[in-house]
Amino acid sequence: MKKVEAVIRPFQLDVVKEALLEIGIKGMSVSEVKGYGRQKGHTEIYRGAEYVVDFLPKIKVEVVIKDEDLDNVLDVIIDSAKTGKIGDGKIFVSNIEKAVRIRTGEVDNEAL
Amino acid sequence: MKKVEAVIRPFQLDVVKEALLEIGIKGMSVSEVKGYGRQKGHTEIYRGAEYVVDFLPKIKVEVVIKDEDLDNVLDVIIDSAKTGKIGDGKIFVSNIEKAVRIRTGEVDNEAL
Amino acid sequence: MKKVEAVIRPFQLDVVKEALLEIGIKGMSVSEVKGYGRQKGHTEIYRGAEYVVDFLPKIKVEVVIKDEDLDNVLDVIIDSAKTGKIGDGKIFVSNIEKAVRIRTGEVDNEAL
Amino acid sequence: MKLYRKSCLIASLLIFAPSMSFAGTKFNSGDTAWLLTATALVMLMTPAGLALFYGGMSRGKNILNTIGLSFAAYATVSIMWVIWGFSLSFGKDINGIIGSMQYLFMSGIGVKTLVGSIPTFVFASFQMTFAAITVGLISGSVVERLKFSSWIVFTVLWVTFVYAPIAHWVWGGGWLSNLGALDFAGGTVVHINAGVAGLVFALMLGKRRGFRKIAMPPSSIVLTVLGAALLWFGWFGFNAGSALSANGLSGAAFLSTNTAAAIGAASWMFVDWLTHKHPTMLGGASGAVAGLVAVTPAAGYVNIIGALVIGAVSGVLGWFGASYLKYKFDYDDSLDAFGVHGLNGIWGALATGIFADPAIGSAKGLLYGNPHQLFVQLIAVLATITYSALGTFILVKITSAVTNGLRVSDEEELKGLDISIHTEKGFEI
Amino acid sequence: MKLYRKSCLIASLLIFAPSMSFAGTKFNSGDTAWLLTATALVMLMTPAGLALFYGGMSRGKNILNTIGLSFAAYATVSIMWVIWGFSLSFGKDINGIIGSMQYLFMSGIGVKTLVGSIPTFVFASFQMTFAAITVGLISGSVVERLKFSSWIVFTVLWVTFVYAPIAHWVWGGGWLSNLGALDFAGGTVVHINAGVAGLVFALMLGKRRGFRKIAMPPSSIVLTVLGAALLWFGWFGFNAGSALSANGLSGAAFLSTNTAAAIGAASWMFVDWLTHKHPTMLGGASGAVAGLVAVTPAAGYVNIIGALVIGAVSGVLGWFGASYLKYKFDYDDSLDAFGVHGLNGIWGALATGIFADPAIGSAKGLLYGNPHQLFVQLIAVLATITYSALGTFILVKITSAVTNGLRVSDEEELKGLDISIHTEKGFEI
Amino acid sequence: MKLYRKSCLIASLLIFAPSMSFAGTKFNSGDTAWLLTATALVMLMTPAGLALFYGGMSRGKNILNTIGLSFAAYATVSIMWVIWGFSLSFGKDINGIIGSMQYLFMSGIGVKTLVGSIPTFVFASFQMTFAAITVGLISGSVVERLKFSSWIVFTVLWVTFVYAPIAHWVWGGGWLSNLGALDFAGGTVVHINAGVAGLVFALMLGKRRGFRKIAMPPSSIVLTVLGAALLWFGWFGFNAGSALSANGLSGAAFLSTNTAAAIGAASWMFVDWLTHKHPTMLGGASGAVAGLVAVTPAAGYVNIIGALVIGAVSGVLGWFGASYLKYKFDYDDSLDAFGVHGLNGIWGALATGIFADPAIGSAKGLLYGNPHQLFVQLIAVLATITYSALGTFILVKITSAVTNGLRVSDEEELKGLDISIHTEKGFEI
Ligand SMILES: Nc1ncnc2c1ncn2[C@@H]1O[C@H](COP(=O)(O)OP(=O)(O)O)[C@@H](O)[C@H]1O
Ligand SMILES: Nc1ncnc2c1ncn2[C@@H]1O[C@H](COP(=O)(O)OP(=O)(O)O)[C@@H](O)[C@H]1O
Ligand SMILES: Nc1ncnc2c1ncn2[C@@H]1O[C@H](COP(=O)(O)OP(=O)(O)O)[C@@H](O)[C@H]1O
Repeated sequence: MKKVEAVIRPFQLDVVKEALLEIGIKGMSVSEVKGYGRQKGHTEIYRGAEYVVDFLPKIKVEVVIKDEDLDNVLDVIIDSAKTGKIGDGKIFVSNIEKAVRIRTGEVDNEAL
Repeated sequence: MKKVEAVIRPFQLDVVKEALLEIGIKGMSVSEVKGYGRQKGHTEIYRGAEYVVDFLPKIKVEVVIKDEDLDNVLDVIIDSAKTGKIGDGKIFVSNIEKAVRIRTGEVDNEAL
Repeated sequence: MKKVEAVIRPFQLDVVKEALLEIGIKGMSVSEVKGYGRQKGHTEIYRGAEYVVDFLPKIKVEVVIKDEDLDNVLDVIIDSAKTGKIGDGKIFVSNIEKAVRIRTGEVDNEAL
Repeated sequence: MKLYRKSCLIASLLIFAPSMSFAGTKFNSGDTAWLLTATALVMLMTPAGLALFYGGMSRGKNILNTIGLSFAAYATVSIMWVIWGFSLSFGKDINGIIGSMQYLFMSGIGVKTLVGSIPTFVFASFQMTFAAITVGLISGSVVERLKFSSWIVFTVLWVTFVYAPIAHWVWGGGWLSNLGALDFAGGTVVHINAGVAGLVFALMLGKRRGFRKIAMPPSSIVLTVLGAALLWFGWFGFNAGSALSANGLSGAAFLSTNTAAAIGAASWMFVDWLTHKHPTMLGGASGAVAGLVAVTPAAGYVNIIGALVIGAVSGVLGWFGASYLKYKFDYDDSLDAFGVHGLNGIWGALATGIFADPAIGSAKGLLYGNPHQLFVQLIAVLATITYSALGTFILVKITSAVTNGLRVSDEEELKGLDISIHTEKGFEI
Repeated sequence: MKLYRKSCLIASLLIFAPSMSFAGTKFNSGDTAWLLTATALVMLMTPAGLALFYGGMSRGKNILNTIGLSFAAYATVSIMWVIWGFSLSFGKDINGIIGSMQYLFMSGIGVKTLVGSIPTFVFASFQMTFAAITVGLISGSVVERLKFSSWIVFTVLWVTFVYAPIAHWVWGGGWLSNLGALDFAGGTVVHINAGVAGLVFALMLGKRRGFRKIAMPPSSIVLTVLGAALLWFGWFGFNAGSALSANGLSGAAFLSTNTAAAIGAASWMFVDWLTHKHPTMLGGASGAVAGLVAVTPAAGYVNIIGALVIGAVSGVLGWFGASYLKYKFDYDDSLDAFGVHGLNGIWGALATGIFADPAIGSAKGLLYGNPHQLFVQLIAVLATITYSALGTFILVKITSAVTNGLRVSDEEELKGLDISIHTEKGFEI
Repeated sequence: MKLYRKSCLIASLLIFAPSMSFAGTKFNSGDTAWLLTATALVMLMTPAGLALFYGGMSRGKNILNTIGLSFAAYATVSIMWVIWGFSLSFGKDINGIIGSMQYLFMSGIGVKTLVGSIPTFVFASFQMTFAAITVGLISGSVVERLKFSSWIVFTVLWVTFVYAPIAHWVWGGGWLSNLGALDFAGGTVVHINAGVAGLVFALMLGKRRGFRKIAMPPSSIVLTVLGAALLWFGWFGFNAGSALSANGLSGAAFLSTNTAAAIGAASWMFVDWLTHKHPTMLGGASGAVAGLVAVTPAAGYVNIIGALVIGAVSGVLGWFGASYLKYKFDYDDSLDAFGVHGLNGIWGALATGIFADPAIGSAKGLLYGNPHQLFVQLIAVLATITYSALGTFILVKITSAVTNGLRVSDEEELKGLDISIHTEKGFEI
C-alpha cells in the first residue's frame, strides 16, 4: 500500500475530496498545517510592530491506498488541487507496510 | 524502526496512551485530524443554511518503535482503541530509516 | 528522497526555519502536535479539580529533501533545535518514493 | 416615523427650547438621569452589541472587519453628527424638508438649553446614537466583501442624505410630522430604512464568492448570542428612552420591549424546531432581535397583549426572511439586515396601527376603532421604503465612483478581510 | 425573604397603588430613573453575565447549550411573567398563600399606576428579572446532560409553583411577610431557592458521563471572568435597586455589595493559594459571585464591617462547597449552583440576622442586641429549603414524565450538546 | 487635577456634608440616580473593559493573567478603599497633605450624609472606581512578566502612598485645590499618574524576554475592541458622572467625551493608513481610548470644537507613543500605558488650559484670553509627574523587597503566566 500525502490550499479541500470519492477512495484523514515555500506570506501590524507571517495555512490530506490505485489517485489530486498559481502544494508518496482496521481487525487492502 | 500511525476516536486517547505506557512505550506524538470514512458526520444549521460536516474529529497517534515491538504495539492499540462501532479508525505501519534524539544526538533505538 | 520529520519545541521553530533556509531548503510544512515523553507536563486546577496535562505542545516540522542533503539537514536541525534540556524532541527519517509539484506537475527532486 | 405623538412633541419642544432654562420649571433631573443612561445604553449597541452580533455570524477570517464596520460607523457618525448631522436633522425647519445649519458644530447650544425636560446636549447625544446604529445595521447586508474606504464614504453620504432628511421629516418638524403616523422609537427611520438600504446595497455589491456553494460557518455563535444580549440590554435605552422622560410611559415601553424580544426568540426557535427538529441558538438570538425591531415603533403605544402578538409574529417573519426569502430570490443579504430589520420594521410599523391602545399611549389603532391609523402607517412605510431605496441607490453609485469600486479583490476576499484590510487577526489563541 | 422591611413596604404600597397617580405627591422621576436602570442591569445578568459565567466553565462542546439555558430561561420567564407570573406573585393576596389572577396579562395596570414612588410597569419589570435569574442559576447544576425540552418545561413549572408562591409569601403580602425576617434583595427567594433546587435537580438527573474520571476542562476562563464582571455590574441593580429608590439606602447597599464581592474574590483566591499554591482566576471570579450572593439579603441592613465579614466568609464557604463538599459526597452539582449560591444564600440570610445595623437599615441584628432576629432568619431559611426541595422534586418528576426523560442520550452527551441539540458550534475560529 | 472648579466644589461640599440631610433642600434623587448609574458604569471599566482591552493585546498564554491584574486591582482597591483609602483621600484635611482617619471603615457616614446633592455612600463608591481603574491602567506597562504577589503588594502601597495623597491634594481639599488648575474627571490624578507610574515600573521591571526579537501577536483583537467599547461606555459615567449631577453640564461632558473618542479612533486609524497603508482595528480601539483619556480633564470645560481638536490630536499622539517613542527609546511599556495614557493625560491637561470655554464650564482657557490657565495646567502636570515618578520608584523598590523580586522565572515567562501562576488556560475551545 502507499500513503499519499498532499499538501494543498485550504479552499481546494472540498474539490479534492469529491474527486477522490468519485474514483472510489472511501477514507482519508486531513489536518491543518502551516506551509513555507515560494508563496509569499503576509504582514501583521500591531501598534507599529510588524510581524511577517511567512507560514501559510495549508491542508494536508493523507490517504492510504492500494498500490494499483496510485497513478489514478495522483492524477485526480493534481487535477483537482491545481489553480496554477504559486502555492498549490506538493504530493509525497511513501510505502505503507501494514494497515489495520481497528474495529474489525481486518488488515492491509481490506482495511482501507 | 517502525512508525505506527493510529487514527483513533478522540475519547479513546487516554486509554490508548495508558496501554502503550504499560508495555514500555515512553514517547509519542499526537495531533488532531479530521477524518472522512464510513462513519457519518453531522449537519450544522445556521439560519436555514445547512452544512454537512462530514469530516469528523479524530486523533492521530504517531509512535516510532523498535521493530521487535511492532506486534505488541499493534495488539495493544487495537485492544484499547476499539469500541466496535463504525469510526474506530485505522493503524498504518511504515518504515523509519533513522531516528535521532535532538538533546543528546543518540540515534535509532537509543533515541526512542 | 527522504522525509525528515522533526518534533521540536515551539519556540525553536523560527531558529530551525532560518537554519534550514540558509542551507538552501526552500519549503517545509509544520503542524502543531502534542508530545508525550520524558519531559513533565503541568497541572491545571479548576475549583479544586486537578487535571494533569501530560501532553505538551510541540511543533512537527516535515521537510522532504534530496537524498544527498540528508546529513546536512540532520546536522542543521540538531544544532538549531537543541537547548540541552529534556524535551528537545526527535528527528525521524523515512523514504519518499515520489514527489509531485501540483502547480507544474514536476516530479521528484524537481518538485522540492 | 415617530410622527404623531413623539415627533410632534419633540418638534414643539424644539421650537421653545431656547427660551427654557434651568431656572424654569421644566428641567427635570430624573428625566435627565434616565436619558443620560439611555444614551449610554444605545451607544453600547453599536460598537459592542451589533459588532458582536454580526461579527460572530461572519466567518473567522472576517470577524474583525465585520466588527470594524460597526465600530467605524459609530465613530464616523459621532463626528459628523456634532458637526452637521444634528443640525440637518433638528435645526430650524426649512420647508418641511431639512433642518437649517444653525447648530453647525453645536453652536448656539449651551448647558442650559433644553428639549422638553432634558438638556439639549443630552437630547443630541441620544439622537446621535440612533443615527449611528442605523448605519451600523446596514453593514449586515454587505460584510465579507466591501472595501473599508467605501464603507466610510457611504456612511458619511448616507447619514447626510438619507438618514438626516428622514429623521427631520419625522422628528425634526418636517412634513411627515403632520401625517399622524406613529413611531415610538424608530421602526421606520431606523429599521425599515436600514433594512431597505441594506438590501439595495447588497444587490448592487453582488454576492460573496461561493455564496450558496461553499460552507460559510459563523465564527462564533457564542459571540453572536452575547451581542444579542447586549443589544437587548441597550434596546431598553432605545425604546424606554424614547419617552424622553422617566415615568410610566417609559415603564410601559420597557416591559413591551422585553416581552416582544422574549417571545420573538421563542417563536424563531420554535419554527427552527418545527422545520429542522432542532432549536438553534442563532435562531434564539436572531428572534430576540426580530422582536426588538418589531416592537420599536410600538413600544409606547401597545399593551402587553399587543407586544406578545407583535413579538410572536416577528420571530416567524425574521425566520422567513433569513431562511427562505433570501434563498428563494437568491440575493446575498449576508447577515439579513433586510430579512430581520426590514421585514420586522414594516411589520412593527403596521402593527402599531393595529394594536395602539389609548390606555398606554395617546393613540388608537385599528382594534380600538381607528382603521385610519393603519392606513397612515402604510403611507409612512411606503414613503420610507421609496426614499431609502432611491437614495441608497444613488449614494452607492457615488461611493463606487469615489472609492474606485466597492469590492475588495477576489484574492483579498479569499484571504479574509481581517488580514487583507487590517493586517490583523481576530483570534490567536 | 425580604420580609420585615422591604416586603412589608412593597405589600403596603401595592395595596394603595391603584389610588396613586402622577398627579399625586408620591411619584418620583429620580427613583424611576434609577429603577429603570437597575432593571436593565439585572436583565443583563441572565443572558449575558450568567450565560458567560456558566458557559465559560462548561466544556467547549457544551458552551453554547449552557449559554442557551440561561438565555432560554430569561426568555421563557419574561413571557410567563407578564401573563400570569406577576399576578401570581403580586396580585391581591389569597389567604397568605398566593396572589390573585387580577393582573393576568397585566390587566388593570396603566402608565399611572404606582408602587411606592415608581410606576407599576417598572416594578413589574424589575421583579421579572429576579424570577428569570433565579431559574437561570439552577441551570448550573444540570448543564452538559439535560434535554432542552426538559429545561423549558421545568422553567415554566418551577416559576409557577415554586418561585411565584415564595415570592408572594415574602414580597407579595403573603404569610411570611409578618414573620419579620430580613431579606434585602433576595438571599432566600433567589439564592437559597435556586441552590437547593439545583442540588435536588442534579441528584435526580444523575452525573455527567465520566464525572471524576475524565478531565472536564472549562472552555474559557476568560469568558467566565467576563461573565463574573457583568454579574458584578448587574448586581448593583439587583441590590441597590432593591431599595426601590435612589437615595442613601441605595448608596449603602451599593457599597456593601461591592465590598463583599471584592473580599469574596480575595478570600477564595487566598484559600486557593493556601491549598494549591496558586491563586486561580476561576477562584477569583467564583469568589466575587459568592460575595455578591452572601451580601444580597444583607445589602441594605449592614455596615461596611458587616459587609467585609460576610464577604470574607463567603469566599471560603464557596470554595468549600465547590472544591470539597461536592467531591466528599460525590454529587455532580456541575457548576456549583448549590455550592456557591445555596451555601452563601444560607450564610447571607443568617449573617443579616447577626450584622443588621440600625444605623443603615431599620433593623437590629444579634450584634445590636437582638438575638431574636437570627432565630427568625433561621426559620426563613429552613422554610425556603423545605419548600424548594419538595417542590423541585415533584416538578422534576412531572417534567420527566412530560418530556419523556430528562437526559440526552449517551451519544449526544459524548458529541456535545451544542451539535446534538442545536446543530451549531460555539466557536469556529 | 480637578482643581479649580470641581475639587473646590467637592471640598466645600465635604465640609458641610454632615449637616445636610434628606430633610434638607439639597438632596436630589435624579442626581443620585445618575451617580449610582455612573458608578456602575465606571466599575465595569476595570474588570471588564480594561481587562479585555489589555487581555486581548497580550499573548494567548498570558491573557488570563493580564485580565487577572485588572480584576485583582479592582478587588484590592475596593477593599482598602472602604477601610482607609476613602478616609485618606477625603477625610478632614491635615495640613493640605492628606486626609484624616476619621472615616476609617466608613465610620461616621450614614445613609443621610450627603456630598452636594448625593449621598456620601454614593460619592465614596464613585471615587473608589476611579482609584481602582488608575491602578489597573498601570498594569498595561508590566504584563507578561510580573509576579502576582508583587502586583497585589504594589497595588496596596501605591493607592495608599501615591494615589490617595494626590487625590487629596486635588479633590479632598489639599494644597493643590487652591492652585486653580482644571481637571474635570481625572486627567492628572488618573491618567498622567498611571502613565508615569507604568513607565517607571516598566523600566525597573525590565523587558519581556524576546522583546523586539520574537513575534508577540495579540491573543485577540476582537476582545480588545470589545474592551474598548466597554471602556467607551463606562467613560460616560467617568466623565459625565464627574459633574456629580444630572444636568446640562453632564450632557456637555457626555457629548464631548463621545466626540473626542470618535475622532481619536479615526485619527489613529488614519495615521495607520498613511504610514502602513492599512487601517488597523487595534489602532481604532487604541485611538478611541486615547481620545477618551485626552478629553477626561476637559470634558466639562470645552465646547465641541475643543473636543474635536483634543481628540484628533490624541490619536496621533497615542500612535506616536505606542508605535514610535517606545521603539526609539527601546523600553518595554508593553501595552502602552505611558504611550497612550501618560502622553494623552498630559495633552488633555494642557489642552484644557487652552480650550476651556466659559460658555460650557465656568473657566476660561488661553483661547478665551486667559493664558495664565495654561501655565497653571503646566504646573499641575509637572507636579503630578514628579510625585508619581518618585513615589512609584520607591514603592516598586519596597515591593521587590517584600515579594522577593518582581519577575516570574524565565521558565514561567516562557510557559506563560496563565499556566504558571494560575494553573489555568484562557481558552480551551
Ligand atoms: N520540501 C518540502 N517539504 C515539505 N513540504 C513542502 C516542501 N516544499 C513545499 N512544501 C509545502 O508545499 C507548499 C507549497 O509550496 P510553494 O513553494 O509555496 O508553492 P508551489 O508548490 O506552487 O511550488 C508549502 O507551503 C509547503 O507546505
Ligand atoms: N484510506 C484511508 N487513508 C487514511 N485514513 C483513513 C482511510 N480510511 C479511513 N481513514 C481514517 O479512519 C477513520 C475511520 O474510518 P471509518 O471508515 O469512518 O471507520 P472504520 O475505521 O470503523 O471503518 C476516518 O475518519 C479516517 O480518519
Ligand atoms: N517514540 C516516539 N515516537 C514519536 N514521538 C516521540 C517518541 N518519543 C518522543 N517523542 C516526541 O518527542 C518529544 C520529546 O521527547 P522527550 O522524551 O520529552 O524528550 P527528549 O526528546 O529530550 O528525550 C515528545 O514530546 C514527543 O512529541
